[in-house]
Amino acid sequence: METTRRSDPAPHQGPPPEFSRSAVEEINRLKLRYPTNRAVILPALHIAQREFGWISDEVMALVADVVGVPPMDVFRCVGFYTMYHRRPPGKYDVQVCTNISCCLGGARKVLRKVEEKLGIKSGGKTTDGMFSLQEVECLASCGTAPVVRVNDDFIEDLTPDGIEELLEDLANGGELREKQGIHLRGQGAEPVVSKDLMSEGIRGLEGYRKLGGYQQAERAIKTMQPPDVIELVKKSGLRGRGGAGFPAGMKWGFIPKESAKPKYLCVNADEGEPGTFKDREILERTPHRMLEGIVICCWAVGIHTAYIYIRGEFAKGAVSVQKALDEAYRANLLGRNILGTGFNLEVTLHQGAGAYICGEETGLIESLEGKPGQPRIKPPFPAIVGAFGGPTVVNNVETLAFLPAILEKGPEWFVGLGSPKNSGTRIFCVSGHVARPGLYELGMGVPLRTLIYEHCGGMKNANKFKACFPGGSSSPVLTEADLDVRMDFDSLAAAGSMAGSGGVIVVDESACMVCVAERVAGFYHHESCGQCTPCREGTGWLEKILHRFEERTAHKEDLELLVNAAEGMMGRTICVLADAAAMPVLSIVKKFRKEFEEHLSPGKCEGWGD
Amino acid sequence: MTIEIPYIAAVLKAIAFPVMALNMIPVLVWIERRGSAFIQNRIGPNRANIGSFTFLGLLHPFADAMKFMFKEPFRPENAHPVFYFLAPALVVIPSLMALAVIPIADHVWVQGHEISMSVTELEYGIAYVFAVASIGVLGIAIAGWASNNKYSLLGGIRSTAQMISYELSLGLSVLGVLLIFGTLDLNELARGQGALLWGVLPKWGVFLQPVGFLLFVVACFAEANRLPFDLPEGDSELVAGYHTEYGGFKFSMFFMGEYVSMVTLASLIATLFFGGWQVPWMTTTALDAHLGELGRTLSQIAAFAVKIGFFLWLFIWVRWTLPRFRYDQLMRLGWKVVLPLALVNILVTALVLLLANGF
Amino acid sequence: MPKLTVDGRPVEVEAGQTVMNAAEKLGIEIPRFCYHSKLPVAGNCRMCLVEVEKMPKLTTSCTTPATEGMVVLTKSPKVKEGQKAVLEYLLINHPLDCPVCDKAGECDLQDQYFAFSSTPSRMIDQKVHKPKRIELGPTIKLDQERCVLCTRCVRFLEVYAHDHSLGTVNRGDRAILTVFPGRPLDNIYSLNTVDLCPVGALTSKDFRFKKRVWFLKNADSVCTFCSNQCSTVVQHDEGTIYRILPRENEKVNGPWMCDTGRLEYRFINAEERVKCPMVRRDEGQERTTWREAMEAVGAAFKAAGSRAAGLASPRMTNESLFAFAKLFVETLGSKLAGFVKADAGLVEGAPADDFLIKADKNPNTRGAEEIFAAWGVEVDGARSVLEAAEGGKLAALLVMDQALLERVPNRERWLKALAKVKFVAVASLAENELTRLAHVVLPLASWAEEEGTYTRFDGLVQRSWRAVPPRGEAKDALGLLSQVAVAAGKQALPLVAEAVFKALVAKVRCFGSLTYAAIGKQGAKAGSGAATHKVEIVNLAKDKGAGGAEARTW
Amino acid sequence: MDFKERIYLWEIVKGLWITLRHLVYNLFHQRSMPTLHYPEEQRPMPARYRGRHRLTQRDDGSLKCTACMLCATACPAKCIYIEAQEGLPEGTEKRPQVYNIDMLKCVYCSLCVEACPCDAIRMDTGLMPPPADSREKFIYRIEELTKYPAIKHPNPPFLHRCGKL
Repeated sequence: METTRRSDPAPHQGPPPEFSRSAVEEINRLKLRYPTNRAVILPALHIAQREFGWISDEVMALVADVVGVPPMDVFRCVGFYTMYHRRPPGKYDVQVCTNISCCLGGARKVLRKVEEKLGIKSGGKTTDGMFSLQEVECLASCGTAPVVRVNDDFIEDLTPDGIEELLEDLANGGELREKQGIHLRGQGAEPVVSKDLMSEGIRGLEGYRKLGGYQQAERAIKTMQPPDVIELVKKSGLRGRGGAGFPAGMKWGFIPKESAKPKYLCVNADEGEPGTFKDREILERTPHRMLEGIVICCWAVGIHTAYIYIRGEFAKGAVSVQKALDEAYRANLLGRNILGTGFNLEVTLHQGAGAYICGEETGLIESLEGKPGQPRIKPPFPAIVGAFGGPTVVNNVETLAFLPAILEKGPEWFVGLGSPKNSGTRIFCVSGHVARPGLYELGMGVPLRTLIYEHCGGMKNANKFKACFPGGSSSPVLTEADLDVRMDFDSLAAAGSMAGSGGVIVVDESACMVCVAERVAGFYHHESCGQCTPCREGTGWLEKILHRFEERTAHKEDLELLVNAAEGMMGRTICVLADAAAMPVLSIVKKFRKEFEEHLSPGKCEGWGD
Repeated sequence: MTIEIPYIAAVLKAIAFPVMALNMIPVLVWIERRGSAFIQNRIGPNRANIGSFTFLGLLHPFADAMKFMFKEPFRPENAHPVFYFLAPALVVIPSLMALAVIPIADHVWVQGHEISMSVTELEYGIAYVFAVASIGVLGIAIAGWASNNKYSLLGGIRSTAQMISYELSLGLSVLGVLLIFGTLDLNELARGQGALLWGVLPKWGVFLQPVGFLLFVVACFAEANRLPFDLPEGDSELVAGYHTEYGGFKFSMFFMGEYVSMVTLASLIATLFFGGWQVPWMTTTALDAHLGELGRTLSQIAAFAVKIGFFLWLFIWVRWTLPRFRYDQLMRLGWKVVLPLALVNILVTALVLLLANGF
Repeated sequence: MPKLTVDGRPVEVEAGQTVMNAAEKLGIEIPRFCYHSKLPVAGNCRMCLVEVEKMPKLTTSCTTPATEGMVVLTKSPKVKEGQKAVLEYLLINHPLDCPVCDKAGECDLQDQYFAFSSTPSRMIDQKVHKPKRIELGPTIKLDQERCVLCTRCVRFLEVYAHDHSLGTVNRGDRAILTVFPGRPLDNIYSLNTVDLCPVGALTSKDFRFKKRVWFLKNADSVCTFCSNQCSTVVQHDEGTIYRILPRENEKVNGPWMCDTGRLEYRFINAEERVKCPMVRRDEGQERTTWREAMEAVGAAFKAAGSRAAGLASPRMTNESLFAFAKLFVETLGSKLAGFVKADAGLVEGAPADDFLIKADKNPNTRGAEEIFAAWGVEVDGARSVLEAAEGGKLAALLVMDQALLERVPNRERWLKALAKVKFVAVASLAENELTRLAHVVLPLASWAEEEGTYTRFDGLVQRSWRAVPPRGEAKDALGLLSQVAVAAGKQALPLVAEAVFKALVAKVRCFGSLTYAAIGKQGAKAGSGAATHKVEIVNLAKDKGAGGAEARTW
Repeated sequence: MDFKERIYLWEIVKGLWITLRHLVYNLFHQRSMPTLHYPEEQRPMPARYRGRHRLTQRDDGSLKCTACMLCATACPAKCIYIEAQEGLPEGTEKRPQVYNIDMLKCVYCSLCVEACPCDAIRMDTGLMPPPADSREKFIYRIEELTKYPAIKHPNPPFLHRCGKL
């Protein structure tokens, strides 16, 4: 349980901080990319952290001064986002992901190894200043769990021995090298997005162009009227791949044609849902496909400014996207007068700083505006009043990445890929106890059993299947009885769960569901934005109650209390984070009540099987 | 000897009698307090001491007396400047004066002079007692009025009304005895009760006049303002009635007046109804013969002391037994019971005497 | 104009109004923490949940626009359960230190817990602990544990005081309200946040621990710090004033008030006040009795005849000013009377702003002008008095309010001139230069110790009730003036404020036909129809939508 | 009332007989009378006897009282006067600066003890306030209220939950 407050800083030492010239210039350049100065706070803080290593009170004041906002606005962001260090980190900041998928993969063992090796606990720093250790939430590397992030580099597919070696190496002056595992594992008959991922050399503009890149965008701008594009997308039945599954075309249709304020597109690249790691792959390996989708979308809706809100942890993704943006600008695929059509489109990459809630569309908009990512009250919906007060479209990376293919091959083709009302394919992110975890692009209607036993090679170590989160950790769990459910939005909803973001977390019989529930609750406790009362206080309470179950100190009444506390949160908050926290816990309690009852008597929990 | 014996005797008696009466007060107070304590399952006063001797609490009355004497004398702001001070004296002096005619033994002979054992011997003695005793009520009434306090005034008024009601009965109830013995002289009355009735009973008033006796005792209680007739004081209703505003020595004078009148009234009861100084079945002559004159006198004094002692005790005893009357009950008893009964008693006595002695 | 039903009762509200507004219109109470009618809507406390037909979930009434045909339930079992749940969550980490919390007794959380939950806590785990007793600034202490993060204070400061020093930091149950490190909350309107705080998180340092609120008695009053004349409630106990709170008055101050006005009670409680009359003898001022003091005043004024003069203060009530003018013009027959206007430039403390504080620090300048004009006293009467004094023509002078000369530019000239007057009587609250040169100092009651009315700069007449009895032997202005009249051998003046006001209305035209009853608690204008100052309601869309502009204008 | 009762006399005699019986009995059984020779003899105080107030202290000697004024609020005689001040940094937030009990006004109802959420005030000294010659001396201040220890009971009186705020 986290008890340290992010607002408690280390004291500043030395002379008052000053930005370097280039940093000030960079900030001033950034100011031109946003309608308000405030929106520059997050990027400016990233720059400050790059310059000073961490954010002291003095640095906050400096940032406020340079950006031109009240210091409190900066402080609020620093307090809200976890990636801003309030005390100097070690030379190597070791971030161990302990979310469910990683825990299922043995992250606890890894963490213990690190603690033992460095002699520090989470949040601590070695005396020589070499290492600092943090337990962090999902790093979107679930298929290659457990994962450790050292500074900006991912070390995936770790083992306790592996981390030991790594730390020794680093301690002995070794160089930090990223070690990525294999993400894409399989695809169906007609891969749409993932075909890029398989092909080497696709990352650059040239590679993408070779595969017919940007032809559809050009065709759309040059030959199609915006309403036609919207109509076509509507016809394709493309549903948002971010979680809610809202039809993309319909969403675009809500945007008023004429608006006094500028319209905006916000690309939701804040992939934070535990169990989901598809967007990271797209961002890193085929950013141009997403960019083409952006151009098509903006043309269709009449948007001239787009922001790609990328998760702060995706440092590599950000580099890759920025590179793609630069290429696209150079090729006049973005910017003023695109390809001579007179269509202007400015696309800006905006890095988040570690807040799951910014994946919620209004939270994302708030964050983009330079505020803590606290979701807004709806109505008004973003389509009417969104970013900077203008009508705003918020779409997931994957959703946008489907657009070029839909334009190319037609909506009927797309519909044919999926099941009724759930057209197309989607990238399933399978993690946990399966033989071959990873990304699988399959038709929407693929049954869960097929996904696990055919595509993923069955359960790990041929263990028995126990439970599965079909759409990220916020979806209610499915049990063996539900194995034949189709993995599309409607079927899963009918089965009492949801398709969510496509993160399929499979749990086998070796895991303890109480521990799983505790971990899920812990995650939402960590990520609650602190705005609405039930979520702010309830998520922590849930974790505390579940923690007592895990510690086997719970009382008989606590089971009812747990259900009560979770139910009390549902549907009473501005956004659905409270529901996301309550639903999986409720479903686990409902479906695995026996395990909870067993935890009432003293004994030893198998925990995470380690 | 140039000074006549009777004069010396008169002076001695005039000094000794009031001193005796006043000295009885502390003893009575002590008896009252200890008696009431025992009646109520308490121990009573026992703390005042000389050295480690407490003398069974006897020192308390003396301590009280000292306290009364040394307390600050004060007068309430609007009290009457003269009557306020006069009232206590008006209470205590008449009650002492009434004692003057009470004989405590038969006449003695000193060097050929016949000397009565009362301060003075008056042929109309009983009339004198009533005459003097009724002045006391003036003191109470004046105290009530002069204090300028509503409770005091109420107490004074109550007292006045009570006295009017019961003084009448008091006088009437003894008439029977007086008729029988045919004298107003208290010594004569006592002497007359030395005979025997039917050769068995002493010829005491109580046997001749039982009804008269009862009425007289009731009237005496009323006269002494003692429970159950202490309405003028009525602590629970009138704070302390007529003496609410009195403290220190002035208060103690009211206190003394009450106890002295108790002594007087007890003596009257004894003299009128219990043969006074008569030792039962022993006439003065007989005692003279057996004990000599000194012995006879002492035994008569002792007999008298026992008698009044009993009635004093009765006063105390009744006080700790009976509750106070309500005012209307008091009046009803006085006017509707005691007075008619007394009148009937006189009538019957007179008739009997008339029949017995012939017309 | 959408029509809807709330709890089965039909109601029609203006377009754009919320369900909360509709319920309020019907007098239906909906619990809330973050909602405040004068602040942008935040919708974060989730306490005002209601059930709306055809909506699957409970919805917050403060954010839901009222629409045509809506059927709202505010007391259904579902709503009650929701309210109970929200209260339970609120209390999970809220410290139960009500006994030492200054808010206890007027705490929304306490009240609403008893009204809408009253169930014992089921929380047995360790609470989240946060810093307590934080000095937020010169006026306020913060308890972060008690804070329910409703952000009312943040919104108030941003919207009304344009102050961005408060904010919520961190997330989840670690979230706290705080200021930027090293930049305290120092704002002339800061104490409004204490009123706004629905719990005991923000406490006024001035009032902190002075008194439990349930001991306090209220007296409606008017702030005399400046000519804005905020409606106030004076809270007092046993003759001592403990705090002043704003009283909601749409025509004047809304529910707000400035800190200076709130702390203005201190001099009333002060020990240094003049408590009994004083006479100047050889070695300075000596205490004396009213009788002696008035004999001296009487003798002087009798001897002075028409060479008597008076100086009134625009801090006095209309009634006192009227009695003052009557005393000099009618009773004493002297036309040498006037009141001293303050010079805004010389006033210490906050200058005027566009919110509440006005430049003229005298509450009743307009009333004084109107009343003196009605009595035929020349507008610049004070100047005549000054000139007469300088010329040594004055034999007796009565000065009301010792602070009169503290705010005039030609102060030295005044003091020099007054020193030439044969006899100066000063009715005073405290000692200063003016009282030191007085021959007689008379203790005067403060505004909280007397009854009366004040006329605001826009013509609104407001009533102020007596809160506490005058300190020591002080007398209110009416009583004091009457005594002067009697001492000078004339007829006494009326002492009851209401009676004086009746006479005033009869004499002074511009008061129309006002009565105390008509003025009431909210004040009234003699002539109707004039526009009144209004506090604007800022709505959410305006605020959040204008995010950019807001940051730039800072 | 029958005739016998109406004439009183017999009833009076019966009454006199009763009082006489008591008198005589007590004369010879003085030792068994219930009277105690206070102060030499004293009855043991009952565990919940309400004597003089006591302000309890923590182990470090500081007052447990947090000056919440609930006792003053509960007091029907309005005999408790408290002035609060800021607490010490290590202690509770609020503490009393002045804590006076006017023993002349106190009615010993012990509502203050019941109202106290911190077990800071108790009436377990078993003492009555001694006489004094001025009203001032009956106003007990913190020094007097902390001077006397509790009387020891074989079974301690009911204990409140001590508020650790």
